[in-house]
Amino acid sequence: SPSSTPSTSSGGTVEKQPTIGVAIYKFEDTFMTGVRNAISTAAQGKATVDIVDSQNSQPTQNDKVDLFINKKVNALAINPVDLTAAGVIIDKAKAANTAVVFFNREPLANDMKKWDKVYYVGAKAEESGIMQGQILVDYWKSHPEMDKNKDGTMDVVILTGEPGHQDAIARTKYSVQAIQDAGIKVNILAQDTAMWDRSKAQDKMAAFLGAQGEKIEAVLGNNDDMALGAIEALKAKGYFANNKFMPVVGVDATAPGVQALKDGTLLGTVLNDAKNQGTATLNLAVALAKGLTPSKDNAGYDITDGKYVWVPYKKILKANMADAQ
Amino acid sequence: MKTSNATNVNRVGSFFFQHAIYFVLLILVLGITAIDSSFWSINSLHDILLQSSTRAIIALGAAFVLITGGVDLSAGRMVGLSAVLSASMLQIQEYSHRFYPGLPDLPLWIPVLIAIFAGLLVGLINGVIVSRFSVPPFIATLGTMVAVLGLNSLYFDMKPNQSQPIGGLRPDFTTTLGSGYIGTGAYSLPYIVIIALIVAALVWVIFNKTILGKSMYAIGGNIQAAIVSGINVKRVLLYVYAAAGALYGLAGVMEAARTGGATSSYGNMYELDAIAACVVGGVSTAGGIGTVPGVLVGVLIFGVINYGLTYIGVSPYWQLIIKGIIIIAAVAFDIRKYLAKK
Amino acid sequence: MKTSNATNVNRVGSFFFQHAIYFVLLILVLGITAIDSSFWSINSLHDILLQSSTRAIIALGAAFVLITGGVDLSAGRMVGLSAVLSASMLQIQEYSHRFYPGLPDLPLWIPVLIAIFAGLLVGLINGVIVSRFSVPPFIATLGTMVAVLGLNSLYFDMKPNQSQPIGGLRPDFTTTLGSGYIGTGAYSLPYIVIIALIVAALVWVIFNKTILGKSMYAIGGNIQAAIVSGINVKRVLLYVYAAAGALYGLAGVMEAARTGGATSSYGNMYELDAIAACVVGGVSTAGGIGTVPGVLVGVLIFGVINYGLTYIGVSPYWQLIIKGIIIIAAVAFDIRKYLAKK
Amino acid sequence: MPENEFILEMNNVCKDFPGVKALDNVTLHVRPGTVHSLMGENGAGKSTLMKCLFGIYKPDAGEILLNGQKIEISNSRAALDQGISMIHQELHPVPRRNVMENLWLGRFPVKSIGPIKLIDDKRMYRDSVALFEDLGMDLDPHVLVGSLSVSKIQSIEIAKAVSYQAKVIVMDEPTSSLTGTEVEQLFTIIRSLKSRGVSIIYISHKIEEILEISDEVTIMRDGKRIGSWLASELTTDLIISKMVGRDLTQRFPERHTTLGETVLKVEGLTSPFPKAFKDVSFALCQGEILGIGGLVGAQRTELIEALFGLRTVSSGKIFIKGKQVRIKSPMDAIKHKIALLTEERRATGIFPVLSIVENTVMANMNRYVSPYFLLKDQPMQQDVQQRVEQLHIKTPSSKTQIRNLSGGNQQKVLIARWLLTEPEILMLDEPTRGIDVGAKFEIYSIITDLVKQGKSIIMISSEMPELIGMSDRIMVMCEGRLSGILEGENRTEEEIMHLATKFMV
Ligand SMILES: Nc1ncnc2c1ncn2[C@@H]1O[C@H](COP(=O)(O)OP(=O)(O)OP(=O)(O)O)[C@@H](O)[C@H]1O
Ligand SMILES: Nc1ncnc2c1ncn2[C@@H]1O[C@H](COP(=O)(O)OP(=O)(O)OP(=O)(O)O)[C@@H](O)[C@H]1O
Ligand SMILES: OC[C@H]1O[C@@H](O)[C@H](O)[C@@H](O)[C@H]1O
Ligand SMILES: [Mg+2]
Ligand SMILES: [Mg+2]
Repeated sequence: SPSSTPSTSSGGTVEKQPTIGVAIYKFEDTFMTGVRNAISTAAQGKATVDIVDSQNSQPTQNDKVDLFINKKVNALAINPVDLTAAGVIIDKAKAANTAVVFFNREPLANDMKKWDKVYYVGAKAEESGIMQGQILVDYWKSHPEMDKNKDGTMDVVILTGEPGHQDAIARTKYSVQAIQDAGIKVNILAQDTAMWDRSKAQDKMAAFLGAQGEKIEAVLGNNDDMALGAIEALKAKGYFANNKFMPVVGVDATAPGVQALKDGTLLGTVLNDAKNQGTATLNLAVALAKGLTPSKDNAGYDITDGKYVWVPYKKILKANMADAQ
Repeated sequence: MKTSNATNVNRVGSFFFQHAIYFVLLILVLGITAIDSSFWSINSLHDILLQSSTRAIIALGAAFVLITGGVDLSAGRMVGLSAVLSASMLQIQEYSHRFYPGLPDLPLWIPVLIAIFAGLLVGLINGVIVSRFSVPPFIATLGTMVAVLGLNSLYFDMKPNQSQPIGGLRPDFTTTLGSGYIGTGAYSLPYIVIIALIVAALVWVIFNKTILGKSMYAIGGNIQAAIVSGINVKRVLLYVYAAAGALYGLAGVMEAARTGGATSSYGNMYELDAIAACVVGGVSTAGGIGTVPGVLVGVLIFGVINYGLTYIGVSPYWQLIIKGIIIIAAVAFDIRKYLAKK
Repeated sequence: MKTSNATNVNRVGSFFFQHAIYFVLLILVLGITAIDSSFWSINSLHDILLQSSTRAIIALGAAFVLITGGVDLSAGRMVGLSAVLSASMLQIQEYSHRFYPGLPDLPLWIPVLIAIFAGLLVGLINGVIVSRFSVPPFIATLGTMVAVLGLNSLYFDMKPNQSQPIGGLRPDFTTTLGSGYIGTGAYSLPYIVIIALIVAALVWVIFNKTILGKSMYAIGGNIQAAIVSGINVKRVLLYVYAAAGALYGLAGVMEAARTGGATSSYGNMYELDAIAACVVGGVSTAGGIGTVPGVLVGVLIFGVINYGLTYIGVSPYWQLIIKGIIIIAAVAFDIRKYLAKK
Repeated sequence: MPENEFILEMNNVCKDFPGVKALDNVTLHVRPGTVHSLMGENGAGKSTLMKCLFGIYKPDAGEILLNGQKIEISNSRAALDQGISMIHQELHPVPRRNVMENLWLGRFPVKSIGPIKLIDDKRMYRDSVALFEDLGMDLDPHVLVGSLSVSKIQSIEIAKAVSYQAKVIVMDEPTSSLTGTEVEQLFTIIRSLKSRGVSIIYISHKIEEILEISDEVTIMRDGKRIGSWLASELTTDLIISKMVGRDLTQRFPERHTTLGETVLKVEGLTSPFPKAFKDVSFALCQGEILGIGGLVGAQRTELIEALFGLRTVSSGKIFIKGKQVRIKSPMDAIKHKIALLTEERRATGIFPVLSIVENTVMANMNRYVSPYFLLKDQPMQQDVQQRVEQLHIKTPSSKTQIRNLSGGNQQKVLIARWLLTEPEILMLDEPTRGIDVGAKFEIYSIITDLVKQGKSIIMISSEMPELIGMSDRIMVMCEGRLSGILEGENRTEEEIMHLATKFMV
């Protein structure tokens, strides 16, 4: 899009609240809703936020970015649908001289280097997978009966998110790797996508149970919804009653997930810290909108390598359930 | 001699084409069993029936509309709406993130009826748009599909819930409409299968033994002739879309109960599965043709595909490809019986 | 006096109904401008045109099929397929995660043509299924929709890519078919708008000035008439689905260029948008009716809704509700002109 | 090449449909430059035979020779290419396209721009105008076909079939919806085609027409060929007895009218549309048959559709048995015991994919509702079976889809539908169009029986002998207005024609 003149008019004498254009990759996403709510909360009294839904479509997100630029927002906060698309968005932002904070999905390093007014706030996707794996490793070590067939190999089934989704890929890969890294062999009995969806996960798990039956020793869900669907299918086959247990792990620490921890059905989950991701994103964007260079002082978070704010994941078990609320 | 032989061959062929979908189902089951013989078990049957129950109810709703020559794209989103509605009113008191923090325990049937009623209401709106404003069903229901998602999202996003998945559902709810069953072990029959069977029986009666049913087939067969025959086309369409809506509503409630939770994205794209099941089961997208047993077999075919392919461990991508091919092949076979003999 | 007045009123009314969608478009633009006057600008027009270009191409593809009385659900997944195909062959050499690590820089047109050809091929398959096996278009294209996603996912999941989004696209590609334009500033015309206009002109010629086009309308209007008039219905349908496929293929390439990347989920659900735009633009889902200008206006209406509602800051959930209502209302108005006066 | 005795020979053609032997060893030999008529009752297999010739059906057995050469006709294109064209019994217009596009469908004229072939609109227009002029038809090539009357659409089909320059033209009931003058026009066309050596296969139920235009006649019954005769050897009675298999002594059943009180009174009925009916007043007595005559376009159909609640009226009153009623929909009309057999069987009559049973009970389901709101199948089947027998509906079973019946039998099912509602006032719009003589007599008998039972009939017909033979009074319309009511002795064809053109300028 051809450059419009940089917005100088709003500077002036009166301190006007800056406008931040925020694009979420998909409103229906539970976790991103948490981030979105955190952004709105953090913006109170500081900035006007214009939050839009990219409907899980990168082209749509690009359209929204064009619109923000046309509306002359003071900074952009973008949760990319595809991390590779960041390059084009940075080009657009640069042409309009509007700073951009990416969050939740990390653009490639090359793209981040394209311009100095580009920042990133997020968690390291692989971390969540690693933590899921570690939860199972700990349980394996403290509960030898988990190795039902005593072959020293963990026989797992995995319910993956949408095919091609970065979180799904990272979680699948790194959870298995973390278990192996702890010296435990992993045998994947079955793996299938349940599209992040609770009801699909329930159906898939029923089929896994039909085919694998007692061979299954653990269930890895790429998120809590699917872990909970698996738990329902397990319940139908008599699990979680009469001392019949199955270790199931998820990610997100959603409210129903935490309830399941409390009930003793979900073994563990990983908290993706929505509140801090949202707040950090907004703070950085506000600083940039005011023409400042973000720092611990004006944004409240440590900046790594001059461009990154890392918000850590957290393992959640029944014991530290309260941390997730 | 020769003629009689030829006729026999013909008769076998004709019998085959008349019952093509049953053969498709049989071949699928046998094929999967050939790959993994453990598939052939009461347990698999049980699981498949269980997974097909809500789908059958949605497909029967879709069949109502298809038989009148319409199509209903809003089905999935209505399922989502009623799942969220019922779940939001049926949480245990101890749950930390209740949708309505102060709400006392309601009698089970109240939220269930509200949710079904919501489906019925949206269905009625569809019916009004189609029958009073003459908007083609594809567009009318595309519009409500989009609008219902918006509405449901607004509701789901209300404070204090703010789009968090609704969990902590009451055990009486999840049992009655979800995991409960009568009988024991392999010989148990889940409540939701029973519900689906009752619904199917009722729908069969409506389709075959009521004026409403006959009128539906008439409208789908030739709407002008239906008008001339004194059929109250507008009212029939209203009833049809409302009935379909109520069925989606019921299915949504059952999905919430079965999975023990709900989000606004529940039911997404179920309409396509439902329509596919109907058409595979011999319902014509042009209207006027379709039977309840056909729809049920259509649903079962998809049940077997989904369960069976996962059972034998086909990769998800290949599952998609195989599913696509089976949809087409099943209908290509089945359609033979309608093709005007040339 | 009185009669002549009445006739005038009638004439105004009839003119209004004949051009209802243009008024819908106008009212939308004026309404949004009334709420935020800054919307009324060359920049907004520019953005809306830009955003409508690929959609227009997809909608024109959908129109081919709709006019013959069919429907094409596979459009979106074909867009995804060709986006991934073209992107996978058009990465810069320095990119760290190349899809084909060793691949030299190909002339731009080779991957572009391969991607368009892939769309054409899938379209041909649709055409064969519909015309040779008499599978209803809804089911035929539902099948390919599912299967194409499976295929695309398999390709996208190949080593070393393993379902990583494809990025690092060559600047010549992203410029020519993406961000490039002629002219300067507000008076620039992006290449993709020009491409869309050329495509629209070509499609207009096909629809109105070729045997293929006229035959399409005849098939959609009364297939029996087409058959007894000696039209090769099967061949026409083959061409139609293939042409539609090629257009989706082109649109997929443009989406990749425009966003500078691609994943297998590109294009998801675009078919519904495209069909909605067509129908809002006066194309009949029953076949036989539809014009290129109508389709373009339909696309623009959605362009204005999507852009305008976001522009004036309507919340996404309310946007869904409003969008649903506008879809229905626009068609309810437009349909008046066809309703037989009795 | 020596001229063959027969331009077309169809030998031993057989065709089975599920449950029906539609063609059983049928042979048809047509001489060049002649009109060869095909006659037979409804369902005799005439259309099926022609569809085999035109590549719509594939015969199960038999051969087709054109000019002595055996030919294969796998589809309509092949038939057209071999020089065979056809006017179909069921019209096949593309309503949303204009006249000339319908006319040249499948063979549009093109002009080449380099390698690209574009349609030559100008030539298409010129050719259309020339063709219509040649055939003496008054049609605008640019008008949408959907806005035309059935008779105009029929004319287009005729023009189209003629324009293929075919050697054999099949005409399957071409006159069923033409006016008298249009029929004369068609005959002129046929004669000139003959003189150019073209052969016509002509199907009609109108015996006068057959005798007037044919050189030879082949008669079929129950899928079999009964025989072929020179037209000059045949008489009406002979044809009827060959067709029906027995003698039919009268064309119209005997009856003695006893008129009762007035059941229907219409006062000043006017349509809101300027070209439609205006200020129509008439009365109908119990036990009366009121014929409505007029030219096509006289708004007769519109008038009775308005009485049936299918069209709006802007002013006027309707009284039934002295009480004013409002009829806003067919439901209201049926409640007042009015029935309407519509003119266009396919568009507004049959439910093609539904069974004969369903088609028959559709207007009258209330009658079969049990106390539990469920429909009772048994009485439904029985009633339908009874009607099937009473009306001699030719079908393998009452569960057959109606679309598989011949045109005439479909019409009988529709009559059965309305009889089942036990109407007091039965309105029939061209009730015998496309009906064979035998069945016509049956329908006339049904009508006479009904009036005997004290019912009243309104009958639109374009066949003047039928109007005169059946009606007690004949009401004639012209351009939407009532131009006169004929009673007693002055009911002559001349008088009807006179009134039918009364307001024309
Ligand atoms: N497609 C079909 N499927 C099954 N039966 C058919 C089909 N077409 C025709 N028939 C049957 O074949 C027989 C002959 O029908 P056909 O239409 O040739 O009669 P016809 O002599 O043209 O009668 P009409 O004068 O009423 O037009 C009828 O019994 C009819 O029911
Ligand atoms: N002036 C006209 N020009 C063209 N079409 C007309 C005209 N008047 C009526 N029509 C159309 O012609 C058709 C036949 O008209 P209408 O039904 O009134 O004639 P009718 O007297 O009932 O003739 P029929 O003997 O065919 O029943 C209708 O569809 C009507 O819309
Ligand atoms: O894209 C949707 C997914 O996004 C993930 O980040 C999240 O953990 C999942 O629960 C699911 O919401
Ligand atoms: Mg016939
Ligand atoms: Mg008429």
